[in-house]
Amino acid sequence: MSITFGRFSNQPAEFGKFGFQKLNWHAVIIAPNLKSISAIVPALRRGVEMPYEELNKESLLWMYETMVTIRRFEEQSRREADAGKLRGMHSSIGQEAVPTGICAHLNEKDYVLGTHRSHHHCIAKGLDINEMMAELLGKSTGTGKGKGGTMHIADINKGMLGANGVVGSNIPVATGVALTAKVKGTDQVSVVFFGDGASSQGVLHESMNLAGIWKLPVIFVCENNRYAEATPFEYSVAGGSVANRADGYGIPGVTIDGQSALDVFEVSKEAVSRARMGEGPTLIEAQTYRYQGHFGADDPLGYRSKEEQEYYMSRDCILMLQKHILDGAYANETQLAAIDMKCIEAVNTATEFANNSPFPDPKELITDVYVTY
Amino acid sequence: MSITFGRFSNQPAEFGKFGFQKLNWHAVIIAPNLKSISAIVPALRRGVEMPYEELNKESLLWMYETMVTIRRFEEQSRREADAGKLRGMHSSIGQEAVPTGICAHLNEKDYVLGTHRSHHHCIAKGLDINEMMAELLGKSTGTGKGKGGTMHIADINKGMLGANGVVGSNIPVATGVALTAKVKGTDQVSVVFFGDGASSQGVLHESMNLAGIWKLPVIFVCENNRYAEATPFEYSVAGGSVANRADGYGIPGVTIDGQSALDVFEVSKEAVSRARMGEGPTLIEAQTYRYQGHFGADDPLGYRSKEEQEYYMSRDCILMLQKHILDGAYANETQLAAIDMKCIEAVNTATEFANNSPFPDPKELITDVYVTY
Amino acid sequence: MTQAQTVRQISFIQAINEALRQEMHRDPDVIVMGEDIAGGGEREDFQDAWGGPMRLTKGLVNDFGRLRVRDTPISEAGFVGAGVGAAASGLRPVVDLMYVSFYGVCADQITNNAAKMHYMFGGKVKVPLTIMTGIGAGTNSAAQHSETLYSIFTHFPGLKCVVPSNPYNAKGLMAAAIRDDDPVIVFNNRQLMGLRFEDNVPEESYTVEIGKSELKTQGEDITLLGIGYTTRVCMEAAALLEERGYSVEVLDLLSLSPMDEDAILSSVKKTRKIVIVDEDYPRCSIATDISALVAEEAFDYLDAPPKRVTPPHTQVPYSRPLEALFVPTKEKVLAAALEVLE
Amino acid sequence: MTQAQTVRQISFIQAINEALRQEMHRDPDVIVMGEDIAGGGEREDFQDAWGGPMRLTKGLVNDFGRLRVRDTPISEAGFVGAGVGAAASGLRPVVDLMYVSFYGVCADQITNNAAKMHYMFGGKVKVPLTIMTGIGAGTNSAAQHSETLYSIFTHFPGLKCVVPSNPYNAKGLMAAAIRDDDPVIVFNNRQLMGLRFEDNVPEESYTVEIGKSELKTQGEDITLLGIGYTTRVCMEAAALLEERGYSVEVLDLLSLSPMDEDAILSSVKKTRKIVIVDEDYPRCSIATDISALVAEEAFDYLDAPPKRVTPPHTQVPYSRPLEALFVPTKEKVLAAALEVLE
Ligand SMILES: Cc1ncc(C[n+]2csc(CCOP(=O)(O)OP(=O)(O)O)c2C)c(N)n1
Ligand SMILES: Cc1ncc(C[n+]2csc(CCOP(=O)(O)OP(=O)(O)O)c2C)c(N)n1
Ligand SMILES: [Mg+2]
Ligand SMILES: [Mg+2]
Repeated sequence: MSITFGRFSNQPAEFGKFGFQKLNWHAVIIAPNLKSISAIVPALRRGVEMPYEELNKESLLWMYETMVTIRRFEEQSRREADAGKLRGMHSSIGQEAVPTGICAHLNEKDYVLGTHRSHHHCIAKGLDINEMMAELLGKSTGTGKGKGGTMHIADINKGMLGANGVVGSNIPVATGVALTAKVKGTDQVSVVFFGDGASSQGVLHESMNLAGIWKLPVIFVCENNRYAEATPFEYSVAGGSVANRADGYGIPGVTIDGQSALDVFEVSKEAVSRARMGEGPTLIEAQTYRYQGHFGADDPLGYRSKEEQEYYMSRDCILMLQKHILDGAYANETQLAAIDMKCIEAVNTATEFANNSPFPDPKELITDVYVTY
Repeated sequence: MSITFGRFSNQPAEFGKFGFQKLNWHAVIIAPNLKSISAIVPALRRGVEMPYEELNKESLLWMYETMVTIRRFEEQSRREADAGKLRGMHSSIGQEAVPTGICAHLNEKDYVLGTHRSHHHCIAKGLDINEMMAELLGKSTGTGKGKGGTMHIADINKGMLGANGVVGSNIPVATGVALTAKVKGTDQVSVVFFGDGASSQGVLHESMNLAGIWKLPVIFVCENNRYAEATPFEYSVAGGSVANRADGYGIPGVTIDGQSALDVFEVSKEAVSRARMGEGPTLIEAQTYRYQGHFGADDPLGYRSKEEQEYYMSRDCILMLQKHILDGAYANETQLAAIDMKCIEAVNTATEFANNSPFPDPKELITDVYVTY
Repeated sequence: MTQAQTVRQISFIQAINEALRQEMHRDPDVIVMGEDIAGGGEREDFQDAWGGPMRLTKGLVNDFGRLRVRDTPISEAGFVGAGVGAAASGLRPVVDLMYVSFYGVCADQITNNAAKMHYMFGGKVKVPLTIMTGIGAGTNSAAQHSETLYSIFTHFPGLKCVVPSNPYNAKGLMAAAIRDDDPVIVFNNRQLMGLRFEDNVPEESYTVEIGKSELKTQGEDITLLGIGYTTRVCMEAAALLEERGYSVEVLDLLSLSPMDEDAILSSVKKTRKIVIVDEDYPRCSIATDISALVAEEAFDYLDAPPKRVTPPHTQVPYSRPLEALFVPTKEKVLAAALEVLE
Repeated sequence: MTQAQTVRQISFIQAINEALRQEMHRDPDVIVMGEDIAGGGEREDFQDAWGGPMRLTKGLVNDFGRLRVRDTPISEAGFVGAGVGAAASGLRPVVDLMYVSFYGVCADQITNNAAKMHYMFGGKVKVPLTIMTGIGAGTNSAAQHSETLYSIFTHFPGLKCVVPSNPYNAKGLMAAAIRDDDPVIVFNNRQLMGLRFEDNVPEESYTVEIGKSELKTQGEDITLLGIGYTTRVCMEAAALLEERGYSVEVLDLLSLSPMDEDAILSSVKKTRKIVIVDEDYPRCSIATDISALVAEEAFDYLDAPPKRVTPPHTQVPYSRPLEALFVPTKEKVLAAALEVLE
């Protein structure tokens, strides 16, 4: 049995209306086989160094800035796509809280691996948005010299081991990254993001099994945004829960409100800490929502109702975090507005940088195929 | 949560000693999501026609004869292999009860799909042992004209859609066979056998998910014989139970004593009936044991103890069934001896048939590659 | 021929859609499955939400229902494998493998099961499975969504491989694939998908024979061999060559396995020169296959060595200027042809 | 050279085992994983129960422990993928893919990830992964356990493919593969596994350069090109040809990607005739690749068309008399060579 967590989630009573199971507020059900998930117990640090540990001003503002940067970056990348400068851009707008809450606990030596929809993972992991935007436009100054593009952004120096265009394909790769940490005896953590659709790929099962028997420091994060292209997860996921499947592998599975950056922060703190301490993998299913179409140009109203969309957008992760910050007086509106402005400027700079950068030299077509050949 | 079943199992108290979880006797724990598995309720027929329905004289003797035929066939095929007439023969000795108890409920229109270790599946499904032995020897009179061999025996007329040498590979194929039944609206059932090792393949997960959302009439039967080659299942199966994994897909999972033909018979009656009635898939984990090495020539004592072997062999499925038959006076020793003799003769006939059959004509090398080309 | 005889022009997508619909009408055993081929799962208010990622299956679910037009989860091994099993037990499934690169998660089902069951089981089991898949670069989709890869399937005995080049043969080959008793993979180039061609596409059902190529133009000086999209490129290059006074024969291969060896050889024996234009990777490919065939079987007829125009041995780049250098173009074909001719 | 200089003869299996052991000693980042490569899971009393399905890894777990010598569950996509991830993050994993046909369940990890990460990420990530896998028919193992398939991996840019033919180069190529910064697949023919050869195999560690072929014999009349097991077949056929008075050059290809094109071309330019002997399926294969190379690049030197000896376009049969017809033999090579020579 997996657990369901939602300390900060301000879900209204009708949360279950559109299919997601109702989360339990302010309570964690500890499953029998979960010896150490106990995210609500604050005394849990066990000496592990993490960039952000507590939900204090510093961490809240870092998350806020990160999420706003993602939002602004994605708005801009959509504009670039609409202007015909790239194709098939999978927008992460709406899902900002998930990687942000998790990456708050990761340092540059930790790894993140992503999917076709990974701009938010990259920004949360600290990648340079100038290089990212340049990559989107296929420029030589991009993270991958323009060779990878929107679906293949990576920066190994920042611990981002790549977005991946094949659904589910990065899950075992992330497991192998965790194996490196184990063999080398470091306390590095490997986090892999994947969608509700990806949960149907066999490699998830194979990787949970492998990570389970080898107790690897990997965190499997399912961003359940309710749809895989035009297919709702209620149709494609037998049994109705991705997190539940962890139980078959003897590993903890948690369902969280992915719109609450705070909940994501708390639960992933625990998962990251478990991983660092050598206690093995965790599966987190974060319930979230993508605002735009699957690849941008498509209209999602073909497969989901306006009412549903409005409902989810009413629980926007940035607005929720903003409210928490203001309510708790961690910052005032002027300060938040300054952050907003900073993010916009950063994205503007990135856009200018990318547009002004040159395309790769033709000879780049055949370089980087091999290290040596 | 999966259920554990063992009405007839005469396991001694130390059954858990070698790693298998202890089975519950004479009791079924009905899991919350199992609406219809209730194998101990005898009133369950719901008008479905099955070859054998009750544990009466007829069904018991059919099972006995089937199991003895398998045993004798396998002893002979080992001799043929030792004589150098074939290589890499995976013996099913010790595991006779599993396919026998299940196939008791199947007719020729139902399908069975197997693995590299499938002689017992084929015999239980009613294949001609002359043709099977000929196939082992690569003769033109074999089930596959000698082209498939020991790992690829099939007879579509008998509903055996093939053994398969790639571990796990037949699981989705069987799911597709069940799809045919669904689309055509027949009451056919598809049964796929696979090992504990195969449970780690992603296709099991994909197929359980698919069968779960489509409610397909497929039965996933894991013959957990404790080893995949030289790797014990306690090492390879995270969480320690294959059956438990069913729960993540919202389908029933049952663990049974695979040495008890009676338990297999009762539980699979229910699973087959569920499938026929359109109630969807079931996962059965049958705990069993292979007596010989993985492919025959290898010595299993490299990876398992003599004590363990002796323990499992002391619970031989044929001896257990024999005892039940004699205790219940369904037949006497003379009658069983007559069956034994009949089986030996049939195997002798098959051996002679196979050895006297011709090898395929050289032109067969390039026929049957396509239907037309 | 009068003005009244209008040509029925439909797009490549419509052509495939029409073939699917007609075959489903014709034979109740034909089913279609794949990711989002209807979309919306089974929710009443969202029937035919997508009509397939490439719109190939648009409208089918309305006509034939969810039993025969099945959205699948993202588990290619699972549902391609299910297609194999369904085919072996009495259906004629059409399975959509969105992009050919995804073969990687289901190759076992295609090459170990679909391709081998008939042989291993002594000819007693048939696998009338059709797989349709999208191929080709040129759409800014990078290394994992732009491959061609038909060469590796042609490598395997037991599989048939066809590559339509226009709406007419797309429709006819799809119908033929579905009716065929062997597993057939239909490779549809994504750059062709939206296009309309001049060809007349009859409304009624028809098949194009698997294993036959089509002579697009007859000529004396050189053979240009195209496959799918590159047939277009060959036609464009032929126009440029004819401007220069050469008489060009363009052969559209259409089927890779079985392959119309006779047509290739007789064209080459006539023109004595060949340029093979292919978008798949260059090593161990259909282009080397044809080059070897020509060299071995028409050696004495050749005035010049066979020549291949293919991408270099590199992954498909994302950046558009680089990607444009990857795909064969009419300029490259022209240059290669001139080299052979001169 | 004195009698005292004894030749160290070890089997192919021992040679690979030695390379693995030496590389693990040399570099703590080298790990080995696969099914039953130690066996016995992690149970104390059953250390090194199996030493690998082919005994390639015998004894390693005792020397290096379970952290670096890892039994895996049967989930090739999972553990080959883990190999990719481990390689990209600082280890040099050697992954055992028992039989090449099982590529089908993990092809995605090999061709979409291992092969492409370096390129897609702009050269900033390296994947020093070694995959070793068993190939070849002739062991009565039927269609799913007897394939060769190196052609389809050679097709993919980003992968390196090597095929040892004797214990000496098996050891040296394995060591080279492990030290290489790109993903390398080592294809070991199962018919060679148990054999000892006359070659001296030095005890100390050495590498055989990836991308280089070896000239086994020099000759003037014809080139026989072999790959792995078929190099043996070529040597046998060469002996038969020499009996008939021909001077034969046997080239052992060793690497398919990169391929030693120069050596092939210079040999052919000298002998003006070539027979390519390959056990992989005939279509879109390394044999067509070489045939095309020779035809295109040495056209003017050839006295006869290049000739291929390969199996027919069929699956591998189980029945021994049929299987014997599948694999190239010295008789078939002889016949082909005589056809070319006469
Ligand atoms: C193996 C594979 N199958 C299919 C696709 C096509 N595809 C790209 S994204 C996508 C949907 C993924 O859904 P999900 O995992 O929920 O992620 P989301 O798009 O919602 O972020 C599909 C089917 C693919 N890229 N890879
Ligand atoms: C995909 C794949 N990987 C590996 C193998 C090699 N292999 C053959 S049988 C076997 C063990 C299978 O174990 P299990 O599933 O428990 O079946 P059992 O042999 O015990 O009947 C392995 C690893 C294979 N045939 N296919
Ligand atoms: Mg999704
Ligand atoms: Mg087993």
